[in-house]
Amino acid sequence: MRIEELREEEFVCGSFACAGCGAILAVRLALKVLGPETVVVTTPSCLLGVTTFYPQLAFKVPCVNVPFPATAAAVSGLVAGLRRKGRENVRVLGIAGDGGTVDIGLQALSGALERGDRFIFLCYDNEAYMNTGGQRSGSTPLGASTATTPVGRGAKGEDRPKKDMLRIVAAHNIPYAASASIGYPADYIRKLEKAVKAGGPAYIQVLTPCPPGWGYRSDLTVHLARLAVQAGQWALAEYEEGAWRVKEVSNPRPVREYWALQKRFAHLLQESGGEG
Amino acid sequence: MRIEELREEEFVCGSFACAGCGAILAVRLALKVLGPETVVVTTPSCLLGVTTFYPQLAFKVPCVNVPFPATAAAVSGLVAGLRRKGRENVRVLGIAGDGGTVDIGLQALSGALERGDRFIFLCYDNEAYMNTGGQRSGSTPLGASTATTPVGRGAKGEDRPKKDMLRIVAAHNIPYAASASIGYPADYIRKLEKAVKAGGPAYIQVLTPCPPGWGYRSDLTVHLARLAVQAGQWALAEYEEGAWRVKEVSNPRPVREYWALQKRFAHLLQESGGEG
Amino acid sequence: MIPVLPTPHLSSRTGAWRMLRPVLEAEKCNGCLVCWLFCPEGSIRRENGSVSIDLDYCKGCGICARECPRRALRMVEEASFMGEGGGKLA
Amino acid sequence: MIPVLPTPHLSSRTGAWRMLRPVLEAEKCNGCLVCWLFCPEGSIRRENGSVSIDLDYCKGCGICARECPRRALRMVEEASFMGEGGGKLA
Amino acid sequence: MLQIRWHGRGGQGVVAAARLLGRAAAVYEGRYALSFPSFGTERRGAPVKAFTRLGDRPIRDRSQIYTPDCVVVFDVTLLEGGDTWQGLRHGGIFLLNAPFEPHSLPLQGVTFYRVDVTALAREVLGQPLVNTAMVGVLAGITGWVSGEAVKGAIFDLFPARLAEKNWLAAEKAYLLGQELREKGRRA
Amino acid sequence: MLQIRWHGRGGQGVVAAARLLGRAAAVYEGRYALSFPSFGTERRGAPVKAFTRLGDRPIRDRSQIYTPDCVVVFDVTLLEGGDTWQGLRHGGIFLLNAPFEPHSLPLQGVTFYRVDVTALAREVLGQPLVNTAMVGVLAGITGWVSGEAVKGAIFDLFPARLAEKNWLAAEKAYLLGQELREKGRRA
Amino acid sequence: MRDYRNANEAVALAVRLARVEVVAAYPITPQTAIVEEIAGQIARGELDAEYIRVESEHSALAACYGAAVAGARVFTATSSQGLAYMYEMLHYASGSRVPVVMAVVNRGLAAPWTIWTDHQDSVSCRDTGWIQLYVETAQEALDTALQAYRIAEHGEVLTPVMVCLDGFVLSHTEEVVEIPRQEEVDSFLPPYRPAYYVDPERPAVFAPGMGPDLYPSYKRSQQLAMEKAREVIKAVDEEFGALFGRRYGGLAEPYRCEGAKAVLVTLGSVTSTAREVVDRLRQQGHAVGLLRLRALRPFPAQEIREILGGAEVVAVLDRNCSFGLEGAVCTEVKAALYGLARQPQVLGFIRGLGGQDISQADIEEIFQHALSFSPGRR
Amino acid sequence: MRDYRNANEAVALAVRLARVEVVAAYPITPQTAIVEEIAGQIARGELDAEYIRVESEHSALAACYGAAVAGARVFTATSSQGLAYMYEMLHYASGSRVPVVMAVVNRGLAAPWTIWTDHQDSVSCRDTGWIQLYVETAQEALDTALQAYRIAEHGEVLTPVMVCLDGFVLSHTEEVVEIPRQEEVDSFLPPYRPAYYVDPERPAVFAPGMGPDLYPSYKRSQQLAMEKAREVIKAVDEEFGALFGRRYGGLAEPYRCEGAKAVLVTLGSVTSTAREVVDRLRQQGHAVGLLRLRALRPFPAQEIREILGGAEVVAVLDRNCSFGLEGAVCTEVKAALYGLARQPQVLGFIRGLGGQDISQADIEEIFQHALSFSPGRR
Ligand SMILES: Cc1ncc(C[n+]2csc(CCOP(=O)(O)OP(=O)(O)O)c2C)c(N)n1
Ligand SMILES: Cc1ncc(C[n+]2csc(CCOP(=O)(O)OP(=O)(O)O)c2C)c(N)n1
Ligand code: SF4
Ligand code: SF4
Ligand code: SF4
Ligand code: SF4
Ligand code: SF4
Ligand code: SF4
Ligand SMILES: [Mg+2]
Ligand SMILES: [Mg+2]
Repeated sequence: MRIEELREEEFVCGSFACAGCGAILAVRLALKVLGPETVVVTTPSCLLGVTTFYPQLAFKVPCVNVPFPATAAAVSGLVAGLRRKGRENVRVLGIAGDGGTVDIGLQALSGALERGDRFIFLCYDNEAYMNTGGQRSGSTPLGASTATTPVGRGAKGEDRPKKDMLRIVAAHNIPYAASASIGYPADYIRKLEKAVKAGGPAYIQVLTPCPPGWGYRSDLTVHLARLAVQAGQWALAEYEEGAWRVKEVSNPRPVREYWALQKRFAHLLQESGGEG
Repeated sequence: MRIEELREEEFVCGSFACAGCGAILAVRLALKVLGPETVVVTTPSCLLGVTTFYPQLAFKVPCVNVPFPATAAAVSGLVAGLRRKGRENVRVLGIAGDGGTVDIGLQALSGALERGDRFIFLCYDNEAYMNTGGQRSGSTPLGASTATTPVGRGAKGEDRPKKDMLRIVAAHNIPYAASASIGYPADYIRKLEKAVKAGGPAYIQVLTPCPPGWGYRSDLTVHLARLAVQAGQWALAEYEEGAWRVKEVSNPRPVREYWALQKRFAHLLQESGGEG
Repeated sequence: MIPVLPTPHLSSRTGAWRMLRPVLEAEKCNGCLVCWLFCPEGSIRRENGSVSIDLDYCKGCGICARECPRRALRMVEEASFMGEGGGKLA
Repeated sequence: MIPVLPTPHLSSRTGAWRMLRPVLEAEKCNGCLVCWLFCPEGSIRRENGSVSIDLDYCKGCGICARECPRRALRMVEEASFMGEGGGKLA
Repeated sequence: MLQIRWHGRGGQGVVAAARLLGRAAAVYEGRYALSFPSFGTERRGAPVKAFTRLGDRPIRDRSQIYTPDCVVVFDVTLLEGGDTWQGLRHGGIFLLNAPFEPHSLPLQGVTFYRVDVTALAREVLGQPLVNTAMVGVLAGITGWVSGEAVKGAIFDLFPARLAEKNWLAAEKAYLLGQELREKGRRA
Repeated sequence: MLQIRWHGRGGQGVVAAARLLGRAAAVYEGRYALSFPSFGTERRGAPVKAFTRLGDRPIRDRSQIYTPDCVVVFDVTLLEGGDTWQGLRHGGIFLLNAPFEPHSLPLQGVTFYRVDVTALAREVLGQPLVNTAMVGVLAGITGWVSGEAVKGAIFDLFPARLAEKNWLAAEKAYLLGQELREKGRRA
Repeated sequence: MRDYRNANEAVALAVRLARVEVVAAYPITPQTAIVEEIAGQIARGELDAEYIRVESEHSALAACYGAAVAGARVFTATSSQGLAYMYEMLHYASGSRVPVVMAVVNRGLAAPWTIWTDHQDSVSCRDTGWIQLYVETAQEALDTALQAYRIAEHGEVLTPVMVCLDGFVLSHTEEVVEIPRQEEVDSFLPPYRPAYYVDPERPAVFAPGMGPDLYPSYKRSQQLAMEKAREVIKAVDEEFGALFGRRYGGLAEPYRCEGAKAVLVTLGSVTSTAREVVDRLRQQGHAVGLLRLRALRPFPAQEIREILGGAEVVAVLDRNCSFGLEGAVCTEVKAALYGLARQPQVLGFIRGLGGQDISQADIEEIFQHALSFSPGRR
Repeated sequence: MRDYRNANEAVALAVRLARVEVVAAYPITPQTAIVEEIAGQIARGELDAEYIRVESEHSALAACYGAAVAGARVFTATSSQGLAYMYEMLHYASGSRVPVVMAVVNRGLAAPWTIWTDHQDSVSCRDTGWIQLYVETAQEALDTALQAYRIAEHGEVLTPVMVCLDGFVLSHTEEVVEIPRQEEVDSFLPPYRPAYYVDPERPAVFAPGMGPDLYPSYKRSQQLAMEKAREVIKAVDEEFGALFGRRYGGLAEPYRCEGAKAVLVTLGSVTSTAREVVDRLRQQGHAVGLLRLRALRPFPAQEIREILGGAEVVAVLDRNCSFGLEGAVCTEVKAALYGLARQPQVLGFIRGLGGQDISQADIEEIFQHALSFSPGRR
């Protein structure tokens, strides 16, 4: 699907997301690919907060909100219910943030993947719990400073590497799993299309920078989403029919360039004197 | 460690396990390797039921029972508490059945693995919820008949492949993860020793046949644990420093030989007329 | 009362949050749609060969301006659009 | 009353569950300890060069007998150890 | 109301026996019954109990059975537990499956029956599965339910092929029981 | 008791301002205060409110503030929301940060002050971060807390280097406020 | 059809007769047999439903929720720890007004671990917004499960229902059960026709966020739905009675309370045993009676006042404890009787925790104790 | 030291002063700041503790449990959905008798979603066996968190404690707080010396399974521990008062109840506002008073009888609803007053759900309504 082929219609508009929110962009694009015959299942996170808090309801498709640990289980139920009601044509799109996917929502997701139903699970990864103000999640990258992994005497931000959720998901042997970035929209859209066509569960984890959470000016969102890939901090990977494919980065950048634009990494640069 | 070098002392004895229980044998051997300075953390499962129900308490080491979804989280707490109290020498051994590991305990385990603490998590895999009478779990192999995946008109037992928990765990990039079988005790013991020496979380998933659950005579337990490997139904794998190693099977057997000994697979043989 | 509410239902135009306003220099625009693609709010309308900006929900994030390959968009202080003595926002 | 109870605490000898009893033919045994290794109950005692069976907690599963490479163990009906008119189990 | 306690081992089918008797009375004789296990998880080989209450009116007492009118023991080795005779009421029946007479059971004021049901089951079923036959013997000895009722219940609870075999065993046992009737040893 | 309502946008530091004022009074003048945000999640850019109560005795009313004595608006664009003046009590103060005079605010019976704090903040801090300066202006205009108290609170809440800069801005604003005192427009 | 079944089987039969469309449940003793039996029904082709093999109870209820908002009739069952683990979803389901029916096979909660019955699990969930019905027999378990769908799905109720049955004492005890015919059940229970379901033609947010302006009115409407449920429970029981000849007293069922000086209040299976004792004591000339609460929520305060108002002593048998206060039912009975001109003495008895047996003798002792407080005796 | 803090910060300070050794918690609005502040304290080297960054609340409490049985002093904090998600662990911790202290920042429960305060979350957990203390100010939050360790760790109590504080109204509201000095706190609160902890020298099973013979006695001992807690809470509050000059009334604190015809019963922060109203009404000559329940568990039934026994009308303000009955506190107050010779009229008012503001006017209206029931007025 080329850009021009994307639907003109917006399926999410008027949300309370911060200016420059990468997450809402990711959801906007996903719904453009999936179209109006879609039901969103989502959970406490920025997304729920900014799209489905009355009096500002921003979706144009049905949206089912469920508790934080429950997204994928509700997805399973919805898929079964729709099937039972003869409405399999309605696509079920589970959406959760990284916290709702790799931490508290992991078990339900694992169960749903295992059951093999047809649905798409979209994890928008802003690498922390943003709705609660930016605490670390399992998906926070090593070294990032967050509200619960602050920098201080002997504390250097997050001290554990980012959980490799894509590999964990792929280990469930589902038909399709991929990582994407809103900095690479064509790639992202192509992956969404593949997810739609997968015969079973499909998982996409999309990098969605967050201006207040990462500490940068709102216009840099797409730039950072691209830079993350170029600086080797985010791989554009695909797992299909048991095989991996990772997009080669044509124009690699030094990681410091990526760090330098974000407050959450500021201490990493200070440490080594801001050089190099 | 050779057989003769194993401790004479028994650390679990007099349990209410069924005659020929593979799980209790796996635990017995594990404790022989780990020794008396060990605390077991366990959860509802056959193990809890048969070792820590008053008036029959069968452990000789401390045992902390915790709710079903909580094993690994309690392990984390115990590790932190012991460290804080200057008693890091006490080894923490989390034990759960397959259900308590790959289903309801998965999330807590993922969290604990991610945190990188030093502990050993032993999943004894009898491929179903045995304590409740043999319902399918995520670890039930494809085709097995269980109480919740019965055989009937159009129903052919478990219709989803076994969850590949070892790969899921390995995707957490922990120092050591392995699968073992009580049919290969030397291999199992060696892996336990490696787990003890790992600098962080170590995971072992050991196949433990279950006479009533699988439907076979109690003396076949070790035989089946061996045959599973020989028939390609259970791999003896190891994940260490990012690399996989799988034990070659020197004397492969046809899978039907394995199935033929177990009621849970009886319908698979009937289907094709009992031949081959 | 069942907590099921028809959507969309928008009580406030989030354009009011905007502190910088994207302004198009139409002559520079070649209608490549990059801004349209990247606008988180879907506030850019495709027009044949060019684009226009719907300010109702544009929050002024500046992504469109930053990503426009032809620098056809500029971000301008919102206050400057209020006449002396204040005035309508959009 | 805090629900923390000293362990081990065994109220019943599970040997009473046994319906088959492992009987060693000592002359066949070479002390390889395979039975000892595989006994789920830890009911086999190592003895220099051979083994003995502690019937208190042996449930008669038969694994030892099946796994003994020298067929030095036989499983015998437990009832046959009750004298006519019954008698002690072990 | 009659109260029966069944003793066996996990895997021997005591719970099924308790149910079988209840069903026979309830469904095939229009009477009332309750049957229940000893409320625990039963591991194979471990001693287990089950209970049946029989009555002509709906049975409302749902508490445990402490003073049964009858105790049925599936296996002579269970006597070692020392609790099989507990609470058996004066004038009650103690029915034991055993290949030989056990000595010195501390029974008093009850009627004792020993039958080698295992041998019977082995003969008919090819396996020492005694539970249906035990119900048969009990029915035969006591007449608390008819053979026909037992047959009906067996055919309800087992798939056809198994049911036939089991009824064969149970019927044989029933007839044996009828012969034994009144031949119990007073203890 | 005095009640102040602060209007700003997510990211502008209204909550911090409300707190700063409270702290100045409570810690540095031995008086009492409560400060609280508008109880929601604030997204960057979205209009947000915060509140301060000041008093000479412990403050017990924990309900919302409906009729403030003073409204402080961080940014002229917020006037568009149309709710900044809601409930402002007769005789109260309306303090607006704006580079120009807005026309036709429906204010009645209150005193109106406009200050271009953004320009001041830009000058001193190099950024349009107005919150500490807004507290300064308000203190200067009203005398509700002393400049010293504001200074103390700023040094408590900011790391040293930032505190100094912020106090510079706030002090300047404070002095400006003192000048303006009594020069508010009656509306 | 006259059959011989335990309550677990009876519930599974009700699920089949109710033509449930989606089942999601997780095994736990002593509930497991329900789930197994349903799986068996599906495998044997007796029930045309989706069975979702979830990995936990939280997910079980979440899956039911998802299926319900898609418009399907749903069922789940659990017990004890499982109920506790789905607790977040309990509030969610009631707040969302989805008509889930759940069998709760009552069992005590850990720690210490028990697998035996008491009511701590469900009684502790009395504030979750679920209707709770406690049954006395396997027959009532079956019949109440059927009634539960009528109640839960009623347009002005739309509130989930727990059918609570004692572990082992009911779940594992076979007794005579009359199985209704499918046609009869069909005429009693029409298919579920939800007013709201997921439909891209009419996009809606299910369970949106709400501010302090709106939220309270939704909670109020939950409370009003419970009020409505009082009527509906009674009417449905009546209608069921008219069709099938079996009635259970609606919200609360008195037994020989006429002129009773001492009345025992019970929940669940112990009621049966207590009836036996009441009959004997009555025969012996003691003026005793029994009030079984069938519904704990909505709480039958009105019925309690009417039935117990005339008693001298009320003994409440609680199979639960609200630690730091007393048995929960005792508190609520007192509150219900509060303000009556003539107030019976209310005595609380906590019995039968973790499977402790409650014998006729135990109940008789309670009655004796209660009677000793009766002024006539003093 | 005189400081200006909100209750979240006050709790975090208490955690530091209590020298907590292991913290495991998960973020949730409006609790998050507590956890963040603790993480900050550790990062800044102000607190020497292990912070376990768990992946959920169920795990948070499980990790605390693990650390506690290892012998460490532990802390966690949560709110609303988080409390609901750890619910299984709540029963487990109290049943296991581990002295966890948890701050519960009160917030309503979904569905519908709210982030604002009410007491549904903690009140619904009244049957979990936890001690529950509700605080009125940030100062009390700090002081009560300190007291909580003394209470929870008391050898005859050994029961976990929830310190409940209203979301936003307390958690996000700064006010004057006096911070005690470390030495003073150290003398008030000695290190935790558990009688039972994991020790290979003395192997034990923590939380074993138990049959019907033993289980009830352990539950009984939980109830006895709660009885003991009544005393201990009062004594600790007294001792704290003697040392620090601040007392909170132990289990229940009356305010101007002398001769009051109408008394309002409250929990939490609304008490402050109500004091204001009581003073004004008293000034206007109305005989009104206030009873704040500091402890919901153990429930101060005795105190309620003593303090409210003389009133004509009791108005109970519930920030929760037990759907199908009424506000939970209202029920329990009635039950506590049951059987008194002269019974005040008890009126229930459910207010302030999901963050609904409770103004002075609202409270005054309640009083007016209550007074209209007072016989003197009729
Ligand atoms: C059981 C439970 N615990 C905690 C929360 C609080 N909570 C709501 S959103 C959120 C963070 C969400 O993080 P993520 O999933 O990464 O989404 P993001 O906010 O970053 O978009 C948390 C912790 C909750 N709602 N429920
Ligand atoms: C929250 C919760 N749900 C369900 C149960 C019931 N339960 C206890 S043990 C068990 C099965 C355990 O299976 P597994 O972990 O494989 O161990 P096994 O019994 O096979 O040894 C279940 C479902 C429980 N205790 N807690
Ligand atoms: S905090 Fe980040 S993720 Fe959340 S709405 Fe704002 S920009 Fe988006
Ligand atoms: S059921 Fe299986 S796993 Fe459980 S005790 Fe028996 S043999 Fe062991
Ligand atoms: S400024 Fe941001 S919101 Fe506005 S049109 Fe540009 S990209 Fe869209
Ligand atoms: S990105 Fe620039 S050139 Fe392309 S359409 Fe937008 S404004 Fe025009
Ligand atoms: S396995 Fe056989 S040979 Fe080896 S020690 Fe045992 S009895 Fe002896
Ligand atoms: S029969 Fe089984 S339990 Fe007994 S000694 Fe042999 S292996 Fe051990
Ligand atoms: Mg996130
Ligand atoms: Mg298992």
